[in-house]
Amino acid sequence: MNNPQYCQRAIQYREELSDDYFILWIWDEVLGSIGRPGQFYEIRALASLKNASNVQKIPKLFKPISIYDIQGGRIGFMIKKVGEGTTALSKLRSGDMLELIGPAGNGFPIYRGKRILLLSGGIGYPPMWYLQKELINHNQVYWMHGGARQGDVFPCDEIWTEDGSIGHKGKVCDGVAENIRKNEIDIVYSCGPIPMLMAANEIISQMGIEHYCSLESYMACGIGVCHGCAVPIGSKDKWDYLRVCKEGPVFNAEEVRWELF
Amino acid sequence: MNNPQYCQRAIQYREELSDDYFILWIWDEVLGSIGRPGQFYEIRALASLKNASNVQKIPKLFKPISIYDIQGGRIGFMIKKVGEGTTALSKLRSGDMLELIGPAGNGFPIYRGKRILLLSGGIGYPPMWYLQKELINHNQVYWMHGGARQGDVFPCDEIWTEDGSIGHKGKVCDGVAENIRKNEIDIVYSCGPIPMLMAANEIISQMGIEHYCSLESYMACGIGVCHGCAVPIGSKDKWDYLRVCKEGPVFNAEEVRWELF
Amino acid sequence: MGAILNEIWRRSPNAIDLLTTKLGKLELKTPLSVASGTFDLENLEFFDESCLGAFVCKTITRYPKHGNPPPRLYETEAGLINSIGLQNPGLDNFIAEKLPLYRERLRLPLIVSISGSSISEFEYILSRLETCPGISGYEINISCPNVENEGIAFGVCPDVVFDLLTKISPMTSRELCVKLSPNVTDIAQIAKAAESGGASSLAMINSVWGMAINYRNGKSHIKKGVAGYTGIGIKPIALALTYKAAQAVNIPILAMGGIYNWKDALEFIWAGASAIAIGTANFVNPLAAPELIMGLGEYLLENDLKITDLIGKVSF
Amino acid sequence: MGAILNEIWRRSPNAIDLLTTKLGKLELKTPLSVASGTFDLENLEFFDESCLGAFVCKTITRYPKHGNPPPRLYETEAGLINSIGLQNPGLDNFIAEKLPLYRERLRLPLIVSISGSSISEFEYILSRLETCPGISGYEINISCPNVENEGIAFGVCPDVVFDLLTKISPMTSRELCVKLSPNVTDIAQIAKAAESGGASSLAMINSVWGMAINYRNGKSHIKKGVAGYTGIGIKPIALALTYKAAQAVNIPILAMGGIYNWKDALEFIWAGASAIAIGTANFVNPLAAPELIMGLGEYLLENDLKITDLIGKVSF
Ligand SMILES: Cc1cc2nc3c(=O)[nH]c(=O)nc-3n(C[C@H](O)[C@H](O)[C@H](O)COP(=O)(O)OP(=O)(O)OC[C@H]3O[C@@H](n4cnc5c(N)ncnc54)[C@H](O)[C@@H]3O)c2cc1C
Ligand SMILES: Cc1cc2nc3c(=O)[nH]c(=O)nc-3n(C[C@H](O)[C@H](O)[C@H](O)COP(=O)(O)OP(=O)(O)OC[C@H]3O[C@@H](n4cnc5c(N)ncnc54)[C@H](O)[C@@H]3O)c2cc1C
Ligand SMILES: Cc1cc2nc3c(=O)[nH]c(=O)nc-3n(C[C@H](O)[C@H](O)[C@H](O)COP(=O)(O)O)c2cc1C
Ligand SMILES: Cc1cc2nc3c(=O)[nH]c(=O)nc-3n(C[C@H](O)[C@H](O)[C@H](O)COP(=O)(O)O)c2cc1C
Ligand code: FES
Ligand code: FES
Repeated sequence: MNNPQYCQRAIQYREELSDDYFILWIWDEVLGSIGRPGQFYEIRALASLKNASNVQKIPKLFKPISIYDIQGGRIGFMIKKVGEGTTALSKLRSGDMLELIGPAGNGFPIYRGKRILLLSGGIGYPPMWYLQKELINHNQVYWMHGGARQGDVFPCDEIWTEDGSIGHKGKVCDGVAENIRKNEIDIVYSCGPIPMLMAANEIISQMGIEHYCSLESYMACGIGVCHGCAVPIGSKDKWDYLRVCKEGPVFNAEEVRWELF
Repeated sequence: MNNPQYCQRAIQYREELSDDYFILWIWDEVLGSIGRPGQFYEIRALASLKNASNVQKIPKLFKPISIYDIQGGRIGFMIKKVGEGTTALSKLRSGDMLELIGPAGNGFPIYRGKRILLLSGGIGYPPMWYLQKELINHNQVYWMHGGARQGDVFPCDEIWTEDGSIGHKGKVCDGVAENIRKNEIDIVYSCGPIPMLMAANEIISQMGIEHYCSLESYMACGIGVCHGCAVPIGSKDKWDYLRVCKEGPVFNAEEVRWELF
Repeated sequence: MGAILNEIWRRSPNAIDLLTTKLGKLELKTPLSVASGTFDLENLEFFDESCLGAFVCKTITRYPKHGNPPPRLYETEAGLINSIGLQNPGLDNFIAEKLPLYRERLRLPLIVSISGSSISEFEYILSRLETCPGISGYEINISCPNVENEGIAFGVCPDVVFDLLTKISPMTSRELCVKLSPNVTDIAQIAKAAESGGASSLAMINSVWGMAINYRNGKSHIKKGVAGYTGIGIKPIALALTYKAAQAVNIPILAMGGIYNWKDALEFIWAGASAIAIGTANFVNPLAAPELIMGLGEYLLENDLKITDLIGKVSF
Repeated sequence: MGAILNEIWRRSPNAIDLLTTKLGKLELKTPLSVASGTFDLENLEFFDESCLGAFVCKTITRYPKHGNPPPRLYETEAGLINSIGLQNPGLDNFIAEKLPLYRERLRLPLIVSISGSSISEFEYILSRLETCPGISGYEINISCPNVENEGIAFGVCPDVVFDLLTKISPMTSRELCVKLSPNVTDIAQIAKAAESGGASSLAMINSVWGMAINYRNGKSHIKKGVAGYTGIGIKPIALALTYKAAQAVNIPILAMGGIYNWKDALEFIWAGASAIAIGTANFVNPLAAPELIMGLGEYLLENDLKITDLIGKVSF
């Protein structure tokens, strides 16, 4: 179970990736030791609240960001600048303060002795990094990642880009069936935009492979209070709206009622 | 008549006064040549609009600021930081852009060969500076200024502070009757908060002295369109709400329906 | 033709009717108008009128109106609170002084906004204006809180709205646009009443009830207390009501309420507006109108669309 | 006693009842509560509950409710749009699972928010809850758009409100607070109906109708389209309606709508609120509640006032 806490921490180090991507590192014994792969934090640039009185009177929502890595007392968030909230985060430098609520949600189930495929699309990459580290010593792990173009892809075993600028040309789902067959995959873990997860599920479920996916959703509270992030989960006859921030973000793909999105 | 125009200009120079007061100077042939004492501009830090998309999505109103001085192709605005809008202005440095709408309103009527008292309170000081320069060569001019404490008063002939930290102790109106008598004043020009102008009018009208005052009012458009800045002007029986930004800000104190405020 | 439209047309020669839209009987060169009471000839010092499709003037009443005591304005975190109280010079002065100025200066369709304290007052005002040339249409402002009809504000009672419209619609062949109040339980009912009575378009929304108090001393920032709230903070509300009204009637809608830029404008067009107007945004961005039209033009060009392709095409 | 209040009392020993206020039958240690659906036990991980005067839970209905399809949320320039659709586990599960948790964890008066699809459903829910200990009061949510009574939404029809209250008020001696909708023509009428029916306090306002559309492709940001608008953008509206209701009735008001900090809270108290609640602000500032109480406490100490000195004392 998760009991998200609120705290403010200084950014220790900022790592630049391609254009719109960057990593914020925080050095903190507690944060750097709790949190499992697939869990996330709701984070915000403190400035957006503290300057509220003069720069911006209206503080905005926190944004859900996965744990990208935890190592040696550090925790990292890999972030893509897409809108207002992530743009505010993109302006932070070492020493600037971050507000955090978390760790939130439940992580991926962790197996041993399996042949595992990690499947990530776009900003689904960050949680896979941490997950991969946890799995790699006890499983056979393959990692496929896809993005729109070169700037959207990062180190992994098999890269796909929609414009073909690097790796295979096409959507990452195009190569899933073959990969599963070739590597005799037992379990797939996926993370990315809903349409991609839907397409992946289509293929993977037909092949009868176990599949856990981390779902995206717009969030307000991030702690299970508002029911704003709910998605339909259950069997065809008996499903419920479960909270991505509380019961998720990882769900068994079989239980996600894709037809209701 | 005034035909306010909209423009954007870089700040050439910023002059620091006491704590909360500063002057923004703009070097511009046109702006530095038009505008009479008592007229004002609606101004705003351009950043507040241009950053609207990321820092602050909601642009705010312009703020009415008097012409403090015009000299040698320069125009100056003396500003006190009191709230959100003036705080944004207080952050501007040389080279930063200012948005201006003006010159707006009608200036003070200009006389010659008179004995004149200028009476300013708090942020009523700036327009008096320019007015004094226009009057000084052709009239006998006395200038009384009052403020809460030392930081709120500036060069003039007679200083009053409420806390007595400099000059006479008390409200500037306390000395008006004596000054008018002593200097055989023909005309008073005043500018300051409404309660001060009211008090001044009480005294000055009883003495039967001509009195022009520049009124403050909350403004939205600054160009006579919204009727938001209206104040009651006319005779006791036949008055109307006139616009401070268009028919004002200077009114004959006799015509201001003080009892309706 | 104006510089702004020329610029858009220069880029795409067959984009001549890219921005053209209809508001009832009027064909507008652009979908952009201005909200009554927030715009006047003074604003045309700032930009060329060609970005506008129509000009709506401040509401006129039968007799001159003092308006409300000051302070009348207060800016909140997300909008403006105003309590102007329909200050205006009255019908006679309008016809004698303002109207000639408009006729001389404007090359746009002029829509005269009017308000009355009874159905017969509306009839009288309309009959007088019918004798004046240079007017393209009327905005019937039944949404001002100061206007009462036997204790019931006009704009909130469907029966009264229907009655009023059936009386005045036969009096004119000019555009007859009814301006609706957001402060009602069921906007669809009022919209339908206006339509059945003979309105040829709707304008919406007028100000939302709002208030602001000085937290330090408990003094209302506005002398009259409860006043009208406008600007970006009411955009979601205006959008919801525009959508509801558009679902309820077949006459076109001139939408307003928190429109600051072309993106806001598009939201309203998707929701069902045939035209949009800028109100409070005129105060916070003097160039809001030309910037909106440029942005809208670029969006349409880039996506190879006409404004009329989008009206009411919101999806879920 | 909690750390926050202790801090305030430490500064001024005779300030023990500085923040004390009454909401009908309840004496609250502080005037601060939380808005239904925006706060739960999880939030109490962030701060000590002693800053709260009461705890209002998410609205409960007779049967479990799925709620509305996603997406359910969208943040606008000045607030939040939500379309939760009263998702809740239903009365039985609430009594069996949630209520014991609340009883165990909370040392605050618990106000249970309930909604029904008919008067008899309200009666049934109330009769069941009356058998449960540990409940201090009810918030009767008649302002949720999903709740219909023969085609007329409960909260918008004074007669229905009066009927409902006359039926349920004799059933309980606990606090009976009626939660009003802002989406009505005349809030005073509804408030009066609730009061005459036997409500002992009012809670207001619930969400305002709102909508947001993706300008690029015309897709509604919310699956259901029209939804509920909350947060700072509705503050002026909530304040106006609170003032109007306070003028119309004698029962106390628990006010909410865009309260983010102690200054906002004071505005509502001047306008006539006996207590206030934080809703959307819980999402944008996890410490909004303790910060509000600290700020309020400091203001009262500095000005040598009690909260009850300010209620409804707005001047013009
Ligand atoms: C559990 C979870 C983990 C996530 N982990 C990461 C991560 O590690 N790194 C990272 O960069 N991003 C991550 N995201 C996505 C991130 O939360 C969104 O990109 C962010 O909220 C966008 O906010 P914004 O204000 O910058 O953009 P907005 O202006 O809100 O929106 C910009 C675009 O992003 C979309 N969007 C907005 N909010 C969300 C959201 N919550 N989920 C998905 N799409 C959204 C909008 O539809 C729009 O197209 C995660 C999301 C979830 C739910
Ligand atoms: C014609 C005219 C000329 C002026 N000339 C100058 C000048 O040369 N230099 C200068 O520093 N100030 C001048 N002022 C006052 C200046 O406009 C206000 O101080 C400013 O608008 C405050 O805005 P704000 O956003 O900083 O503060 P806000 O947050 O809006 O308010 C802070 C305080 O100032 C008061 N206030 C707000 N707006 C006004 C206003 N328009 N008039 C009076 N009080 C207001 C509020 O009641 C509040 O107490 C002038 C005002 C007018 C009407
Ligand atoms: C200062 C001011 C004056 C207004 N005067 C009128 C008026 O005379 N007649 C009218 O129908 N609406 C009037 N309105 C309402 C606007 O026309 C418009 O409906 C409202 O402001 C919503 O649009 P906005 O959010 O873009 O401002 C006025 C609004 C403001 C802010
Ligand atoms: C996500 C969310 C869920 C809500 N759920 C409920 C609810 O179940 N019952 C209810 O009476 N009000 C509900 N509300 C309305 C709030 O209780 C409150 O009336 C409203 O949000 C206005 O206050 P605010 O502006 O401070 O948020 C909800 C509001 C939000 C934002
Ligand atoms: S974001 Fe509030 S319940 Fe998930
Ligand atoms: S501020 Fe608009 S008329 Fe003066």
